[in-house]
Amino acid sequence: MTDMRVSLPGLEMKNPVMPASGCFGFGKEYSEFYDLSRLGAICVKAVTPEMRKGNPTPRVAETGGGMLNAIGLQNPGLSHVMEDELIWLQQFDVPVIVNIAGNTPDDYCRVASAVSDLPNVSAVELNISCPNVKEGGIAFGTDPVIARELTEKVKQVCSVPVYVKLSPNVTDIVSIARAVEAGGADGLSMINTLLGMRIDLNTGRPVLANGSGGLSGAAIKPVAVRMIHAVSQEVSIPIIGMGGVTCAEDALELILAGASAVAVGTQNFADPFACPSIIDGLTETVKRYNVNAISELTGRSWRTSDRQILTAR
Amino acid sequence: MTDMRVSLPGLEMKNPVMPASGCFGFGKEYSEFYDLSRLGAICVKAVTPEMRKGNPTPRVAETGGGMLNAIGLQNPGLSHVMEDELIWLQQFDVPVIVNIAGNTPDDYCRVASAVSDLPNVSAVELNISCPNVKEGGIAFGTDPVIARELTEKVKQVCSVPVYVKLSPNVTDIVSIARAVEAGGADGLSMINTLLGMRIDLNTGRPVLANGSGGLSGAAIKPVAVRMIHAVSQEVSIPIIGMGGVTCAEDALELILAGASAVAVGTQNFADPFACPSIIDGLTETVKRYNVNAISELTGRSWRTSDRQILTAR
Amino acid sequence: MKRIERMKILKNRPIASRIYELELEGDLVKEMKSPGQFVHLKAADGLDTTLRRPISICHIDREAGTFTMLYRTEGKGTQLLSRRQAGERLDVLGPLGTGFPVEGFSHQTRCLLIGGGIGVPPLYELARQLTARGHKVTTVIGFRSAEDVFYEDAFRELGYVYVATEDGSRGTKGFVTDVIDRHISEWDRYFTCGPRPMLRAVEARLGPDGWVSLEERMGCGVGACLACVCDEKNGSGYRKVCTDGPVFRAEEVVV
Amino acid sequence: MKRIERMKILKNRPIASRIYELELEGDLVKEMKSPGQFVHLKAADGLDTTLRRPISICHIDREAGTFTMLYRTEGKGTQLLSRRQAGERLDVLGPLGTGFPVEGFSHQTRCLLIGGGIGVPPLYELARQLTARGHKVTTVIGFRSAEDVFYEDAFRELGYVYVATEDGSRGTKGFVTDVIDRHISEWDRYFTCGPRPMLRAVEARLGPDGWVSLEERMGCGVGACLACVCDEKNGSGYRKVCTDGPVFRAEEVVV
Ligand SMILES: Cc1cc2nc3c(=O)[nH]c(=O)nc-3n(C[C@H](O)[C@H](O)[C@H](O)COP(=O)(O)OP(=O)(O)OC[C@H]3O[C@@H](n4cnc5c(N)ncnc54)[C@H](O)[C@@H]3O)c2cc1C
Ligand SMILES: Cc1cc2nc3c(=O)[nH]c(=O)nc-3n(C[C@H](O)[C@H](O)[C@H](O)COP(=O)(O)OP(=O)(O)OC[C@H]3O[C@@H](n4cnc5c(N)ncnc54)[C@H](O)[C@@H]3O)c2cc1C
Ligand SMILES: Cc1cc2nc3c(=O)[nH]c(=O)nc-3n(C[C@H](O)[C@H](O)[C@H](O)COP(=O)(O)O)c2cc1C
Ligand SMILES: Cc1cc2nc3c(=O)[nH]c(=O)nc-3n(C[C@H](O)[C@H](O)[C@H](O)COP(=O)(O)O)c2cc1C
Ligand code: FES
Ligand code: FES
Repeated sequence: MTDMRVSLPGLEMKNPVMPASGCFGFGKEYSEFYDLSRLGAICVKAVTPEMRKGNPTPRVAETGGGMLNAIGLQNPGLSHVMEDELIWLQQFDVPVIVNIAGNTPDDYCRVASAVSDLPNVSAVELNISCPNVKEGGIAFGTDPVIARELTEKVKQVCSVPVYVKLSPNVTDIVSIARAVEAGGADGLSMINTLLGMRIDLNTGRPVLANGSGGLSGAAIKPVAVRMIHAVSQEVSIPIIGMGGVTCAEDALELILAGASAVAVGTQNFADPFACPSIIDGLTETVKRYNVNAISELTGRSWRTSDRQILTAR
Repeated sequence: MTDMRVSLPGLEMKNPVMPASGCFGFGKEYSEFYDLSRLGAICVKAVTPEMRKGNPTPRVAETGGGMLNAIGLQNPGLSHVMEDELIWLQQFDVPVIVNIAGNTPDDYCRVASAVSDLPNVSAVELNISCPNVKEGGIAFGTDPVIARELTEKVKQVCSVPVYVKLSPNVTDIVSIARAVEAGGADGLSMINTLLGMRIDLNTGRPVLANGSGGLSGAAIKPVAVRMIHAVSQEVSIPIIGMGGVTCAEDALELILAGASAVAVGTQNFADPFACPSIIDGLTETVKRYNVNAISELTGRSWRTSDRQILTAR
Repeated sequence: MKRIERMKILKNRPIASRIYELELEGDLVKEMKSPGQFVHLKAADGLDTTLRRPISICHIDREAGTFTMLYRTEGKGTQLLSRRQAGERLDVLGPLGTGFPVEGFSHQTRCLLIGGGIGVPPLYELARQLTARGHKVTTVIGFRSAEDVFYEDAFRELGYVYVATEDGSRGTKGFVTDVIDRHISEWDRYFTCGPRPMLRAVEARLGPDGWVSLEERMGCGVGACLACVCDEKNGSGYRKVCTDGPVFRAEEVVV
Repeated sequence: MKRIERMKILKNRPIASRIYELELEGDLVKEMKSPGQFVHLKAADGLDTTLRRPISICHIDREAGTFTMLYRTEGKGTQLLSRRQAGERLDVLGPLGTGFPVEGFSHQTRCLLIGGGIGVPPLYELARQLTARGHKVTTVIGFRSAEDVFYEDAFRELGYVYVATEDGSRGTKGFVTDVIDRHISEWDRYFTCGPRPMLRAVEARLGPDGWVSLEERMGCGVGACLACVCDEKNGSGYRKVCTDGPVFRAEEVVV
């Protein structure tokens, strides 16, 4: 039996699988399908200091092998999340990561400092890459200097480890990754959605009310693999990998690319049991490899120098 | 009957559909399936001054809703292309676009100046975005200043219109588009492939011998639509749109986004008759719209201000 | 715990222009109670559909352990669905959402059911449950043309039925609201499902004392993704169509 | 003009461990002549496969207007293929590529056919055409284990057959090269198809006087995309497996 535990800053995980932010609400809905304690961790929907209404509908559209979303950071705001959602999650034996969004560094700091005081919040994830907010949000994720400063500021006020979630919509993701590492980030999450659009052939207008949205799902997995592969070789902080994971094999691919843990987003919609079945599948698949712990597979795609067969067992 | 002709700098096209560079060789293979004169134009494989061997195999890998390629610009070199391939294409009544790649501005200029003297070469397309060459190639496509300078240099020596093919792997594609327009580009082609990777779970190594490759096919269409939508509003030169077109509806989507013509890449592999059947399908589909010429549909997604029904007929 | 089931397809056949009747068998039927609830279907395995498709429950046969849906082929998902064959299994998540109320009405309440096009199906189970409880059901259903009409006879067995078609090829020429204007004066509660413009017209005429069933593009179908919101009438908030709805009190949400 | 055809599936059944025999009917069969050519298949409609899959032609029955392929389920495409049913249509592009030569040999040439695993199928049509022309065929086929063996009897009808299995559960224990070392001394030409290590071992033993059939990942299958190249032995260039090959003279390419 391969050891499935992984240990990341702030996160002692039973297994390397968690739901991705925004695809799992605050856990309540999926708790009606299975025991959330089975998960490696839970990453909740983006929280902003104040309640946000988000974008008009339609907010989602299907695409070839993926989907677009433009939810627009709808959330009930910091105090409601703290008093209701995060307290509720305490009943489960699972580390919680709070995803944070905002328009200003101060927004991020306010939420980070507040939630990091809660006993079951194990880490925060700075969403500096949400493509669906107009003001500010996107610049944090595309400019290394701004990304670094934001990380530094949050680190000063946050008592739990800080993960920074990177945008794939950049020329050079490695430079952003290096910058936030220099800014003190304890880990990286990657990738957020690609910017995309669909046009309705009847109206001639974008399908999403917001115009463009974030592309997720199987379609983007090769982009995620390539970016995780590139970044993991250039930083020494761990990566939570995500982007198009639909099955255990996909999760493994991200791990071999360089991820220490894996988040599952869109696939929860197709299969509400996606996370537990990926956990089960991974536990099974990993037996093919000659390792004692799944953590040994992180980054194996670039750690091994030749085309040796990895599946020795 | 809607007028299917489109008129772009250097290109008087019977219809707005052409094969995308690299997915159609120099036309010979597909001429065994149908009369190439049916096409709106032909865009040939990237030509470099000297013969190039390209990358080791495997060079392609399938992905969810798409594929990766790392051909690496294999081509027989300028003189062979001129003496053999381009001459052979003269038998068809179809404008030819020569796609050009290189490591230095001089490479591009040499090929552009030479091929533009041939009678049936109607335009050149500068591939400043091929993700599969290490030296130089990629920087041309990611730095607006360099992209502009390259365009200017080629314009000086090239006697046919110059299209610049943009990379989607950038933070701000609009700024690159504006720069090459300022540099004198007559048109834009977009998008080239997204950078991606797949890892073989048995070997633990990338599937492609080259490591990463270019992602194409249905998976990337939303990215193409969004970029064409954004760029077409900011430049006044026409756009040849490409990225994930598999059917007439997809072609129409790129046109509504802002493309004046559409190139079909990966789909040729799935269906060697892809181009003619998209042409036929488009001729049919476009009847639903209240327009005399298909060219009126270019950019309709942002030209119409409200959610009016476009399909009035 | 909620679950999904690969239910057995008993029947999947066209009954009107582009309209299919799909009957499924399985354990999930035991949990189906409220008319107006929906199921979230995986139309096909593989990459062709990333998202599930929401389809209303039209008729629950708890004794037989089956239920029926009616769907119209629109895009990719419903087209793939129409190719599925009896004997195959279909991946079903549900029942989901909050349906129409059938309890708490006074004796022999006069219920007015108004459906348009593919909004008609959930009203059928509603009509059955209301009549079973002794209420009076009058149904007004609107379609584009005669070939689009379905379940007229089925509704007739449960009460009075008016049909409207836009082109007049069957029943009253015009919209359901034309039928209401001309023929309906007495009713206690109304229940409506159909395209937004119809819902708006109905609400404008009949006021807030009714229930409307809304459609919205969905991601998860279970309340987690916030794709499917609609505006609250009084208040600044949103309601989720997939869990708070699809049925709302007319006064509650902006149609 | 070349074309594609939606050919009719007559048979698609397992014949050995993970090996399926697929028989198709259609007009394209008329164009199939050369053994070693392949077809490029769309394993399924829709988004599940972006690319076609190359599969060798194993047996051409021109009179019946049918041909047969044998394939092993490996990944997604071949798995989807294995689920296709008799009566369905399959999208076939082909015949493609340059096959094994069967003309120009002197009378009663002793032909040695060496196949490994899923490289065996094209040798069957080759054996048929060679024997039909009066040549002598000896076949050496290697598999992993007894349950993987297929077409042994079919080949036996056409000449002498040696079977090797890696685990010795059938025939000689070891590789095809072990059979060659032990049993084969007299032959004029050889023809081989199988995994690269086998081809290399065969060429090392038997020299350049033969033909090898190569596998390479393909995009277009028709020579346009340059995905499928292999190295030329003498010279700096590449050859395309899909059009120049898949069969090459052993001396021509780097195996
Ligand atoms: C609560 C609810 C109940 C419904 N009940 C029925 C029913 O009983 N019978 C029926 O025929 N239809 C019903 N619909 C509409 C049905 O869901 C859509 O027609 C269907 O999803 C279209 O899918 P498609 O793949 O054919 O179309 P596509 O346009 O290819 O679908 C693309 C995406 O858009 C979504 N979408 C497209 N149209 C709609 C729509 N009108 N509503 C919601 N999502 C949409 C799809 O779910 C999918 O995610 C219902 C919708 C909702 C929300
Ligand atoms: C000329 C030629 C003839 C062949 N003849 C046969 C035959 O008669 N019977 C048989 O079982 N197999 C044959 N193969 C191998 C067969 O093409 C692959 O097993 C098959 O493509 C695997 O597809 P998949 O979807 O199951 O695997 P996946 O790994 O899911 O395929 C992913 C991609 O890789 C490609 N690929 C994977 N393995 C191979 C391979 N070995 N060769 C080429 N491409 C590959 C696929 O075509 C696809 O594009 C032949 C290959 C070639 C090139
Ligand atoms: C509906 C939806 C909502 C999302 N909301 C958030 C969010 O609030 N914060 C965030 O950091 N990422 C958000 N994401 C991005 C996902 O967390 C994830 O990075 C992305 O979807 C790629 O993973 P996937 O392909 O597995 O979905 C959202 C994605 C989707 C589909
Ligand atoms: C096998 C292959 C080879 C390609 N070679 C070239 C090339 O030589 N020059 C170029 O500009 N683009 C090249 N491209 C990119 C395509 O022209 C096109 O921009 C891209 O594939 C997106 O379109 P698609 O999704 O329709 O394939 C190549 C693409 C593929 C798949
Ligand atoms: S569809 Fe996800 S919240 Fe309603
Ligand atoms: S597969 Fe395209 S050239 Fe051979």
